[in-house]
Amino acid sequence: MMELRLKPKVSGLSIPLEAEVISPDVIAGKTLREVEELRVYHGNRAERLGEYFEVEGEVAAEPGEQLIVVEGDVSWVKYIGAGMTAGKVVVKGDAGMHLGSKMSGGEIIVEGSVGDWAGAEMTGGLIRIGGDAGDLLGAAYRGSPEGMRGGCIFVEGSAGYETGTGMRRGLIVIGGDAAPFTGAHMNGGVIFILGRAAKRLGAQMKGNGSLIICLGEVEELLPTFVYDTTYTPTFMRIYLKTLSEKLGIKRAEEYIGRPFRRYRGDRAVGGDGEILVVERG
Amino acid sequence: MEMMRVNGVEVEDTFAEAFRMWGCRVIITAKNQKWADTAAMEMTGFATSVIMCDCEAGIERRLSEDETPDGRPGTAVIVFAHSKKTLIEPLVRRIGQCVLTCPTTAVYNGIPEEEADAMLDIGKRLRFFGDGYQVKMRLGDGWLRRRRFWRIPVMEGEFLIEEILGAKKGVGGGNFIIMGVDEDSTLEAAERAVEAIHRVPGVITPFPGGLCRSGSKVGSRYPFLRASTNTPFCPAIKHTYPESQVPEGVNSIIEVVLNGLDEASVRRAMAEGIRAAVEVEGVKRITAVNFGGKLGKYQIYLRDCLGGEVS
Amino acid sequence: MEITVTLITGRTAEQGVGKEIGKTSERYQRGVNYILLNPRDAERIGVEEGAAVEVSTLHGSTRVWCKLSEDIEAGMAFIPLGPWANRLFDPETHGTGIPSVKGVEAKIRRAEGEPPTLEELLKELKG
Amino acid sequence: MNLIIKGGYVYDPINKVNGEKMDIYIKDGKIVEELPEHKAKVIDASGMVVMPGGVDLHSHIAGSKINLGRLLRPEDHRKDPVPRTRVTRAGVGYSCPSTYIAGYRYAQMGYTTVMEPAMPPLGARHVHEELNDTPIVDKSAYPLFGNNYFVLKYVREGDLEMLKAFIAWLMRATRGYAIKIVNPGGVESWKWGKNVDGLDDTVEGFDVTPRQIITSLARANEELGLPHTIHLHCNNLGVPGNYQTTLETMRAVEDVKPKEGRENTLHIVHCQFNALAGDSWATLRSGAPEIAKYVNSHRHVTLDLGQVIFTDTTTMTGDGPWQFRLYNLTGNKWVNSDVEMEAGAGVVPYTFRKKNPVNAIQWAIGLELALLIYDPWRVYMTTDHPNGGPFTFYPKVIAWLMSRKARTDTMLEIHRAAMRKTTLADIYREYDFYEIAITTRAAPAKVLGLGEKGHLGPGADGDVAIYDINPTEWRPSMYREVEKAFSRAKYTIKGGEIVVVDGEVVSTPLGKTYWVDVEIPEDLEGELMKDLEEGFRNYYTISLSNYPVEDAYLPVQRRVEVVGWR
Amino acid sequence: MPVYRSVVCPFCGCLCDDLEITVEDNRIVKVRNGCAISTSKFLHHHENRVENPLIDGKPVALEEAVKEAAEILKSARRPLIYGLSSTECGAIAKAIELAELIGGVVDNTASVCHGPTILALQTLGESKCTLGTVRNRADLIIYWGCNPLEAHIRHLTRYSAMARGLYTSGGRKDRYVVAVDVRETRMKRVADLFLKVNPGGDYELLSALRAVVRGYGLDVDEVSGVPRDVILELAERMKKSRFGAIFFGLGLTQSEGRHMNIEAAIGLVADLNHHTKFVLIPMRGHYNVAGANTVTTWQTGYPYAVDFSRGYPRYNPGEYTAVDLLARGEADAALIIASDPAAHLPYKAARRLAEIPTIVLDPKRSMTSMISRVVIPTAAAGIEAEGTAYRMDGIPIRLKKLMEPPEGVLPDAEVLSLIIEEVMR
Repeated sequence: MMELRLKPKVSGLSIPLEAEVISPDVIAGKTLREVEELRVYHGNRAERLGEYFEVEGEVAAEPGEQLIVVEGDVSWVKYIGAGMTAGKVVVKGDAGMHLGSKMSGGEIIVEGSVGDWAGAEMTGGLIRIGGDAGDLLGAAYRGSPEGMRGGCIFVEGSAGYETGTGMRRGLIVIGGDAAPFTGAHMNGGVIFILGRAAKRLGAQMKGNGSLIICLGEVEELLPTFVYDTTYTPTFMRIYLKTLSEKLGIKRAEEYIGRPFRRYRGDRAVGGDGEILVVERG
Repeated sequence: MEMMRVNGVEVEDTFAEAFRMWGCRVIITAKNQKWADTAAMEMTGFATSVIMCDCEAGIERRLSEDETPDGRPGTAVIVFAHSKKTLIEPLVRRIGQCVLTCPTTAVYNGIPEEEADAMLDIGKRLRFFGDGYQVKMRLGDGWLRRRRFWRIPVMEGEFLIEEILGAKKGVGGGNFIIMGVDEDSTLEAAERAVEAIHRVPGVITPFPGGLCRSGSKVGSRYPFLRASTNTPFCPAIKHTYPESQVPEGVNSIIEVVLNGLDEASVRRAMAEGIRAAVEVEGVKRITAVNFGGKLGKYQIYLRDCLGGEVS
Repeated sequence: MEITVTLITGRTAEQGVGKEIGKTSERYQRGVNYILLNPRDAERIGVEEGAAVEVSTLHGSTRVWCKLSEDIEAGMAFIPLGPWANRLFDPETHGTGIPSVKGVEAKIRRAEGEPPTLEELLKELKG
Repeated sequence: MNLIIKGGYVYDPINKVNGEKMDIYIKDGKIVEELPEHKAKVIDASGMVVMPGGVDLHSHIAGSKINLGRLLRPEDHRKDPVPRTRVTRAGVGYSCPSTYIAGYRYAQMGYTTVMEPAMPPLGARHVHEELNDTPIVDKSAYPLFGNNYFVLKYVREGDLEMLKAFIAWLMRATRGYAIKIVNPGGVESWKWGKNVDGLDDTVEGFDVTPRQIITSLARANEELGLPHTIHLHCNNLGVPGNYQTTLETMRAVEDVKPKEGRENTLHIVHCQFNALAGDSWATLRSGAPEIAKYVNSHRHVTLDLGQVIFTDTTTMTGDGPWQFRLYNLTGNKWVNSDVEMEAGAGVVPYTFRKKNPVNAIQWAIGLELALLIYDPWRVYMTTDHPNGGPFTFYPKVIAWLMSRKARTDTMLEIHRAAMRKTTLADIYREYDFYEIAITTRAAPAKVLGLGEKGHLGPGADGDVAIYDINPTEWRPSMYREVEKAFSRAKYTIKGGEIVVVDGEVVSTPLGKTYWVDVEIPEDLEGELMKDLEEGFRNYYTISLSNYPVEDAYLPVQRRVEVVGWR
Repeated sequence: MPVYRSVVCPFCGCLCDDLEITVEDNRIVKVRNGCAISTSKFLHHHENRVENPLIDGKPVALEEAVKEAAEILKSARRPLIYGLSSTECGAIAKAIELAELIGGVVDNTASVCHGPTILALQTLGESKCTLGTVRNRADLIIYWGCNPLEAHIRHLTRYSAMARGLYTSGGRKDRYVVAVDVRETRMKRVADLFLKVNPGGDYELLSALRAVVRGYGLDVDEVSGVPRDVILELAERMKKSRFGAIFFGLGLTQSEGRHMNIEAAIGLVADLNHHTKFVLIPMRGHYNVAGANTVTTWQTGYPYAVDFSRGYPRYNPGEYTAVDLLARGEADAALIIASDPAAHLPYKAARRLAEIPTIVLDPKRSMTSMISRVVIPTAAAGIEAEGTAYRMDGIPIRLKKLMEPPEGVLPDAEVLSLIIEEVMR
């Protein structure tokens, strides 16, 4: 892959910068000069990318060959990698809202934390977040019935409210704690929570294979989820192996063969989604 | 008929006449090898020949924990039938009756999509056993290779089956015939041949223990019977049968039948089998069954299998 | 002595009346610079009707007058919306635009001084 | 500004001009016989089609219902953001466009008059406020009568005079233009969660039937002599087999005597949704041929299509019970809104899919109606925006009407039910430009009684659309060209002002609002007011005096005076 | 002595329109039919007024204040326009136009009251009706997390529990009334059944009701402090009612769960429509907050939290809402119209308003006006200026002008027009 480096010239802007141009799809095929000239939006002003970033490195011909490395904290930059279809973006620090929203392919790695709406409505690709995620990770934008429709998000830290709202497909793995309403309106897709799951998990989730798996503690389940049984489903082995082998979450393997409590719901919407909670002790 | 000699045993320079068949590899895993094998054996039972069975099936090999998708011991089974279409029904029935029912098992595809010629909706059809309580499981949508499974509630727990299973255009009816001086040497040679054949991936031997002692020929004198034992090769009637092909000194003959997912595997397996067989003292001659090239698409010459090697 | 209560905010008719006279009116200020406590809770922290109490949450603290009423059950407290109450709440909206201002955990104890006046609040706000 | 439009092929059906090359003169906003060239701006329209500005008699563009649709669908807006320009405001488009964008987009297609067809009287101010924010086009709104308490009361009492007085009063109070009836009786019953299932069902709580409501209102309408007929959304909309209800409805008003000077007494709206045959969704087929047969032999009916477009849209009607059904069919989000004493509404997002057999049949039915009814003066192109699809798809509908190839090409992409369960594949008729001019402007203007609209004769409003397509060279196989030309008018002229050039809005004057003013005889009015005062006091939640819409809401108005009583 | 009848009260979302106001010497001397708050509003409207346009607290001419305001807004990169719920629709329209012009964000106070209601509606829809339909038909009324006795004082008598109508000639006795709240408010005395729900437990209770209405059992003894039997019985009563209505307030929107609480309520009501007729109506607070949403929606497609920084409207509560923009320190200038965010927003957000150049349009002095760079007094809509306001149920009503505003004081819309002109110059 050809590596293009973006070094922030400023830090901690109070008005965030909107830079959906930080995407292999936009950058591939351009010259460094053209990359500097790309439009970014600071409040109501349209400005050059080059004003905010030093641009160096190499530009690939195809997005799939493009690696973009953002060298530093850019929690003030929104829409990094939004809509990208291929290639790779690495942020060596925090990133702002809407990171990788609506992306359909490629990979984004954020070493730090991300703002709200990361991976919102994404359909494919992989987002790895080293720190914490904000609210509405992988969620549907307001009004839309469809959230994440494919791809994978792995947050090593915790994730905020309404993670995976309206999720249809794909996988979200939360290494740390999950805030309330994780998996609300899920209608397909899988969410793993390795840390503590807050209440109202899976609120209004329907069927279609929606599944939330809690490997850590669960604060409280809604009264509209029905406990069925405690068992050791075979399929769990596949997921846990996938987490270990494809995402490098080795501790997932510890749960292979462990019994899970199976809950179905949300009865409030006549749903038949599942919450599986690992049996403690 | 020209003869070659392998390890001093006569090998006829003829061909095994094989057919186009569609094969599907099914991976069965279970809590332990015992149950994987049990399911596999049930599933491959009564599946020797399409002459009177709905398919031809056999166990390919056992799989260790690190070879299976769920990390449990497993057994690979391959099922063959004449066409893609006629393959589906036996798979559905056999998995439905022999694997779904068998404690702790799960079923996975054994031929990845990129190697397969077609993907068959087997899990998709079996899901109805869940009576509406089955759950679709999607793995890797949009970031890994997409795989889908069905989770079907059963009394013991949950049966997991992959939604689609890969099928390939394979080869059925690969064979060779071992002729020996007596029963003991012939059987031993055949057993060794089957053992060797099973070292080749993608090949199964659908007959009992891999062996077909009756052989078969097309048709019979009875109008209601499509096939009969291979009378020309029956030593018991070698002098009374008008066109007997049993050589002098041969008193027992066994046919080794094998199907494979592609011609090359069949070829290799035949070679391995023949080589193992000729090691046994008392083996007189090796030949193969064909119908003059009238029936099968494939003519697998023993000479080619053995690399033309004659010693 | 300090107690932990669940704090509820809201509007009151009296606050509405005062607000319509004017934010700088005394009636408005009186209408919003108090906390409603159950007498049993008040007893626990040793305050009486009309005493000043300090209310604090994870996000800030404020001083208001104490009013007692059986209408509010022990373990809960009510404080009308306004410039005294607004110092207690988390501005985080979790992607909704609305901060959580009802059902917040708060600690209450007798205050040292009097509640700030509106002018004092303003001065502080201006920084 | 004076204008001369030179050298275009003019289609002005009201004046029987069929593609003649001629010049059009506009002075002070009106069409005139002739003008000296040096005193006017000259527009070269040679090689182009010149038509009167388009007239849409049924499009939900203003008021609480469409605004609920807007509110409900941020995901729809995100597909189509519209930035501000030097002359135009920002907004959003697609199925629930913001008011400004609706005005611009109509003008961009050469439309200059648009009617909002469902105004709950209690929300009349809201409708007018939105219409005032809908630039360029002239407009009006039809108040809802079919489930109004007072209407039901007077129908029950058989008091046609009071009914007429009430109509006159409500028209003035709401500044409305025509009598709109939605699922008569059904919406009232829906306030108890029920519906009516046909013309002779009894309305919950009132001892009247839909038949009585329709015939009484039609009679009152014709006796008052309102410029438009009753504007009826039939019972049983969206129910398989409902074409029979529609036919029955048409028959029900056969003996209503039309107002002097016209033959028709009934306009059936978005007829496609009411032309379903079969007894379930599985056996659904087109009822359009039966309806067309009836319309072809009866002069008293007009209708508009409610053509279906294959896209994601937002359905909204005053027909609350139907919207509840649709909600249950789709599982999509659902808004219901009942208006005290008067009306109701529902909103449900809906996607018409090519591969859905029902949708494919619906698509074909709309076109069948347009093609099987011989008289283009009585069948009007609409999509019932946004119910069948956004109005921005009109050029597509025009292409389907004008080109059998366009229809066949679509038919090949969609579910084969369109071919099997309808007659569309067997229809060879293709509209020409003249007929398009009839169905999209001349005829709707005529049926609305808008004498100054829909034509280019002297005295008409200076509303002209110029499309960059040469009719002498055009062939039906070139349907994409016609679609393109009608999507972006070369010029749109509104009241003599150039508002669109090359498909771009260049000027945004505020159009006028039409309303009908009928004077009520004094004694009748006195009696009515007594009734109203009592009704308002007991059952309404706003005072009678705060009910009528003030003049402030009609900054540019055109009062259409009607002498209701002679 | 002019007496105005059928005057519309510009205080709460009830927009009662039957007031009688007596004006003497350009001063209101008598209010009939008004509630305590309404009466206070009319009688004291002249008190605590902003007397002059101010810049940094010093009196200036209107033109100067307008110019300063335009200058601030023009040079800002992320200007916020906020408030709008206590003014008439013309001003709201102008505020949106201004926001569009300066590439700013326009938000209204719905974002801190019924914003969650709108978010929920955008997910699920809603089943609602005008207040008269409740008056005429409802035989079951539930007040959930709202207290009309404090905030919508005449609601009970004019529109709901006590009102008599077409099919409810018996008024209160024709109805079963339920109140649900986290504490025992005065509504307990009004209601036939009062349910005390644990704080933050509304979502669970609504969900449980919903499951029961759908025909599922409930295998817990209580939900959020409400016993199972009570839930089962209430669900049954809901299904059996002829016309049911739920009114809800900030007890649902501002507590834990926010929009999800409303979703649960909307879902419950939608499900109930399979059994009977049921509606849900938010108790909108400020008299024209519904209008602010309505106008913003028809002009931009979105009800609040609308960002024009890219030239076209964008919508995202939590991103473009006032509290968030201020608390994150994003807004670099603010124009506050008819609202007092400095008194009501969380301190961190209020603090930001004091840090940046803030402009206030308000008839009266407020916390916000006292920390603002520019203050422009305006006429009080509904008293000194006319215009449209939308009732909580969406009914548009014309506000009346009863008297002249103080000399030189213009309505909000006109001041905004002046600012727009100045910005365009």
